[in-house]
Amino acid sequence: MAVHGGVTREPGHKKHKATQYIVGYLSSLILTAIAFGLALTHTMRVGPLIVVLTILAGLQIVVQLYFFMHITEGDGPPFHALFLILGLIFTFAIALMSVWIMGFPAFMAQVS
Amino acid sequence: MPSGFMQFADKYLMWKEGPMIWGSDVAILLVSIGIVFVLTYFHKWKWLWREWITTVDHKKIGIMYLICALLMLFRGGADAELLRTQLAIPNNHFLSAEHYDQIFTTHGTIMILFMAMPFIFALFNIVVPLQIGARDVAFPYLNAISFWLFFFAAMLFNLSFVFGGSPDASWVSYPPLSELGFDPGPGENYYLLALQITGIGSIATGINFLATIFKMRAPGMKLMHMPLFTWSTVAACVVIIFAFPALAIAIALLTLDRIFGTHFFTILHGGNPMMFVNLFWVWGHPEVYIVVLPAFGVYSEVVATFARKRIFGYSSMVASLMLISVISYFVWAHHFFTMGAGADVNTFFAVASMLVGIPTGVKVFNWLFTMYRGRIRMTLPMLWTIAFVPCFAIGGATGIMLAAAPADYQYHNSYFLIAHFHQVLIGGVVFGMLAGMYYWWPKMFGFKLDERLGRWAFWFFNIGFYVCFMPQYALGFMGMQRRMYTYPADMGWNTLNLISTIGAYIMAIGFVFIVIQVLYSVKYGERDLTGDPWDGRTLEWSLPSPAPHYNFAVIPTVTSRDVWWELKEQGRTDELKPKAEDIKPIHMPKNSARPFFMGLAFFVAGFGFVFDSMWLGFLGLAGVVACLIARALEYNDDYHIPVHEVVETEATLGRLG
Amino acid sequence: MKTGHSPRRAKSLTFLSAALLVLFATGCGRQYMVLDPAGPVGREELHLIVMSAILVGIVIIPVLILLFYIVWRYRDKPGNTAPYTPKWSESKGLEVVWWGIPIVIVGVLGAFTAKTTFALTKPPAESADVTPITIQVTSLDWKWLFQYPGQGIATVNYAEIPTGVPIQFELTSDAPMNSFWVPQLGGQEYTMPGMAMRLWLEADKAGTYYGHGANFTGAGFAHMDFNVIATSDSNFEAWVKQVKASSPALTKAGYAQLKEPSVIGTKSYSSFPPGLFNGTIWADGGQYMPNMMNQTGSPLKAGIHTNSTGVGSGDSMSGMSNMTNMSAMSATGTSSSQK
Amino acid sequence: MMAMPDAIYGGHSGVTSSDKPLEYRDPNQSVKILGFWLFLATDMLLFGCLFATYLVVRTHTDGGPTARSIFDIPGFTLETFFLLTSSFTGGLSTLAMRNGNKKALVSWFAVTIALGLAFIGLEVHEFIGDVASGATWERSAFLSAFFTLVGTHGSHVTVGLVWMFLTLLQVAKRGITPITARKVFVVNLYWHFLDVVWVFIFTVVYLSGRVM
Ligand code: HEA
Ligand code: HEA
Ligand SMILES: [Cu+2]
Repeated sequence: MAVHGGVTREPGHKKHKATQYIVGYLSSLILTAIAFGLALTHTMRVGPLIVVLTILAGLQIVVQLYFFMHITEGDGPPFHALFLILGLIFTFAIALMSVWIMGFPAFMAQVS
Repeated sequence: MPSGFMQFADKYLMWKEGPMIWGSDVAILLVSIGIVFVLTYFHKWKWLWREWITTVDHKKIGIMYLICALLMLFRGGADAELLRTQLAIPNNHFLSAEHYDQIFTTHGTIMILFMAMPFIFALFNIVVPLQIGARDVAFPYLNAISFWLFFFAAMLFNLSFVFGGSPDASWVSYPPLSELGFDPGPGENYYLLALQITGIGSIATGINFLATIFKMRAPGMKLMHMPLFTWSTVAACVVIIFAFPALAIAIALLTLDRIFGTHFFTILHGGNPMMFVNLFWVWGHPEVYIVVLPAFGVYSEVVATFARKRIFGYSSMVASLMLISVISYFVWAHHFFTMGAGADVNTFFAVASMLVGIPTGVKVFNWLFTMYRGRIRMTLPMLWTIAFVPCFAIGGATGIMLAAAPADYQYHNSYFLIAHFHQVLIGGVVFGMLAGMYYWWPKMFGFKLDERLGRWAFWFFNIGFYVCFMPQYALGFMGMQRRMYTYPADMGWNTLNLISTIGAYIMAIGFVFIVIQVLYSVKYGERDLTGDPWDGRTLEWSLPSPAPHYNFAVIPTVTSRDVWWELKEQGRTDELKPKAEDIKPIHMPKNSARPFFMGLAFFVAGFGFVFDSMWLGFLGLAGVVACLIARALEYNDDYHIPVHEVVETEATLGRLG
Repeated sequence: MKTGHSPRRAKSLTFLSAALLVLFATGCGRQYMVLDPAGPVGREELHLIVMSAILVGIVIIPVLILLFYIVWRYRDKPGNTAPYTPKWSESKGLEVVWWGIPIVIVGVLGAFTAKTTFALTKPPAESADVTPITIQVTSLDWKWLFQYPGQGIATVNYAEIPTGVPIQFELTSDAPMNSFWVPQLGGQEYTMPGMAMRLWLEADKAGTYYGHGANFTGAGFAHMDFNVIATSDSNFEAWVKQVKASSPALTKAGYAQLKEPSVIGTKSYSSFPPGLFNGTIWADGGQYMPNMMNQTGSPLKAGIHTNSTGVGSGDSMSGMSNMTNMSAMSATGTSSSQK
Repeated sequence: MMAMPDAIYGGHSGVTSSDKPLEYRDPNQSVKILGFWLFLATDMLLFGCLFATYLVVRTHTDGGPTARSIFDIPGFTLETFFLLTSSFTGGLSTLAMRNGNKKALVSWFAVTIALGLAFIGLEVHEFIGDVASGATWERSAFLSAFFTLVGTHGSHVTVGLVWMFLTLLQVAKRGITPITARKVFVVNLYWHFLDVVWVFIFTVVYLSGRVM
């Protein structure tokens, strides 16, 4: 691959700032702290707690994707974002539906 | 020496197992000697190495996939003939239970993973870059790796037959039957490792073609301009990249159980065998759509070409492909309705399964209405396409019947199911792949396959098919289970089984005709000098057959669907002929031997783990890592074809405009 | 170009399917077990099978006819005067039709499926006022063990049942997973190690019904057939008495031997070790079935109180003495509304 | 400089435009980035299946160690902190790359690698402790799933470290070119992705294990 001159210096291009990264880092720390705090201090009942923890983890995905992984940038249509979202849906589908199926939840319902 | 050797021969070479093993040993030996002899005699070693083994050209990789797929169709088909022979009469002792179990296991595994998968990959490789106006796939080097992973995995799997013993826990390989306690031999390890290796290759192919199609289309080719085969590749690849990880995990965990003593699926220490079943089908169901979607793509191309008409309802065709690939992800539990997972689960998955029928039906109607008010030429690809419709419609209909969960309590694991899936797998996938092979054969090799012999093959295969599989529906209603190596004489199953076996033999004759046809056509087949033997519609037919190494001397600009057809209609085909002054140096990837060695390293690793030989296993993995690192540090992997060379090539092809 | 093939092919296909239809229509004798149910469950399933066949037939048959018609009418033959419109490729109206009809069909079939699926989890409605009998089924390599907790007897590779009584089969496995299938009585269900599943079946005609394992378990699998013999109530009682009187007992050692992989014929036992069935489940990890523990301690909630005689030698609980939550298990009884 | 040769594909023949981030400017590299995103999507599914397995056998301890008994709070808190921070410093290396600052890029890579090593060190320490106390993956389905899930993440991190180191070497040797820029971007994508996976591991495995 021929290396084109000039690209390394980026003449006249606006300088990227660290702000975005700092905001991302702080938000991930805060989200983590909340999660740890809630889980380790027994302030909530287990059911709702799990839901809250999952939501916090979901927000962390957004933080990493947006602030660090630059999901919104790219070249051409955002196919990568499309596939990532589809993948996320499938991932959650597998995990949650496996629990649903394998928990034999209707095992009880069968009887009553 | 003799006693040590005898023990080895007994354990690994299975010399006590009888004439089938001896025969195979001899056959393998003879074929190997034959190949070595021919290559040496004609001084072809170098050619083999330079032109094929180290190639990264998608067209050649496609051809290698095709050859492997045909060989595997033969192997899987020979297995099928053995199965049917054993079942021809009740209380038969042609095969022992152990042999029968091994044979249906290898039959199913080979047909799905080592026949259908490489067959679709063959067509992806051969067709997609040409259809979208690209010079290669996005990652040619990775493409070669995918092929060699598949190739060595197939070798590993086939090796089991003569070295150590074949797997015998069925192609779904449910634990605890497939755990060490019930299945101690190396056969199951072969299955696990071969699938793991080929699975990695498949994921890479999926990624590769998605990137290719989304990023490398010719200028002007909008997504909604893409030929439907390319769309079907998108659909299949989407399913590949999301489904294969589940297979990887399912078999990796089972491998850990067998080789490293974990307890995921054992019945001891809290293992849960049903989780394997669950994960397996998270992959297994989408897998059947992975193999059928490209076939749908082939039909769409063939129908439009040979009905001489635009494909009907293009947008619905695209939408239905996408819907099928997404919905097919949410139906996996229909393979274990009888697990007792409760009525809500069963109902959800039953209805989801039926939903797949809707977009599939839309496709069927659109094909029909493409032919409606067309002019249908009965060429070989078209014959297979027309034969596909009734076969698949009936198979799909019985699929819908299976999807009605409580009805499935009666069909499950019976011959009704066997009939269903052969009807969709053969009528859908095999017919489609054959249609595709006939259709693009001239593009690959520059000559057509003989029409007359092809018709013989077609009729034998088709009639054989119905004779073989229709009785199996009835057998299902008569309560005959699958995977029985024999059955008693008083069940009333005798006649139908015999008919079915006869059908299988007729299919084998059909296959023999295909082989003859290929051999005959190499010599006498009609040469394709125009590059457009079928009066085609899409970009690949604008190229000479076979296409030059770089495909397009000048990348065309695409302004509509069915570009080539449009240009022909308007008499503007010359626009696609390159002009000498437009030709620039062409940037191409260099050949590389590393993909081959990487496959070899995987083979060594797999072989090591099969026999619990950790040092060999990790040695192989070290080889893989070495290849990866070498690649990471590689910069000089491409070159340019100089202008004069391109001009010369085009001139000899008579294409300079 | 030769074009004569497709109509000929069409004909041969029609003949073939006609021949098959005849085969089915005339063959619905004993041999077509699925089509010849001998109990309410099998009938309900057959009903759904027929229903689904008709529903899919509504679309599939027109598709086949349309195909043959189109291929014949629009084949490329000199002198074919059929219209040719190479650019006609869209029609909203038509597309609505073929998106629409399958949607309706799937809707109807889906509704029937849901209804039947839920219905089959309960004992057959016809005999709702009859006290059910429980039979505990264990699939072994390569044989079937039936235990009658209410009667205190056990059999291998055959089971007798009274007609007109709902039978609650409790299914597990002490070997690779199998599937318990008696086609004429109704559909199958998996027998899985470490779990107990329930399957309701009932025979309303006396007879001997073929049963077989339906999920592959290795070399002896093909020989895993058994008979379910349905007789009148009095014959059933007499049979139980006879087994009690004249058969040996199944001991722990005897069970261990039975468990060894082998293919054997039928056997009868006058009794079996207490708690054998549940012990099998717990031993293999049944403690993880969340719902089996909590309320009742029986693997199936209704397991021990659906039949009044349940606390005999087949006491479902005694095998669990090693379990930690014994206390939770004693809370049996009142929660069940089983008739 | 010779004229841009025809790219291997037709798409965006060799046009480099400078209003895009550096790593996307050369179409040859931007297609590789797309490929890598797709890989991440499959890798996500891979972890999804491991999570599913873990969730299903979470309570299958066979009387052996339970989640509550083996998880060590300070340990995984520290691991979490290291990995989150390394994701941040990894991000800063992307920033340095985009600004064409080779020195900063190399330094942030070094910091990131150090943090990653610390993470791995802690994890290995934790595992050794578990095994020493009898909590091996042969003990129960729960432990099999735990070690496999967390271990798969750990081996991903290890691969990431080696890869980042190789990238660092290349940047040091070749400077920031379209190719190395893409490599820097991609290895960081991988790194951030592993961070997300870890977030789910501490949520689903450690925190839930403490409370359930
Ligand atoms: C290419 C392969 C392929 C394809 C395409 C299909 C397609 C379908 N399959 Fe099949 N299937 C298999 C391969 C395939 N299958 C295999 C290999 C197995 C067994 C594996 C094993 O156990 O070893 C299996 C098993 C299997 C089962 C499990 C049964 C059991 O184990 O008990 C079920 C149950 O729901 C099922 C359903 C379906 C359905 C609903 C479709 C639908 O997608 C079909 C859709 C198509 C149509 C319906 C026809 C066209 C439509 C119309 C003309 C109009 C619309 C019609 C209506 C709405 C009725 N299949
Ligand atoms: C794409 C997939 C595919 C294809 C094409 C086929 C093709 C065939 N299959 Fe296969 N089959 C499966 C996939 C497939 N099958 C799967 C997944 C299973 C389940 C496995 C399991 O339970 O685990 C299965 C199981 C299966 C069974 C059930 C076994 C059992 O449960 O006991 C049977 C029995 O009839 C059968 C028969 C056939 C036949 C006759 C063909 C014919 O179409 C084959 C036609 C023949 C050829 C194409 C080649 C001809 C060969 C020669 C010319 C050589 C002649 C040599 C000799 C006679 C030695 N298959
Ligand atoms: Cu399926």
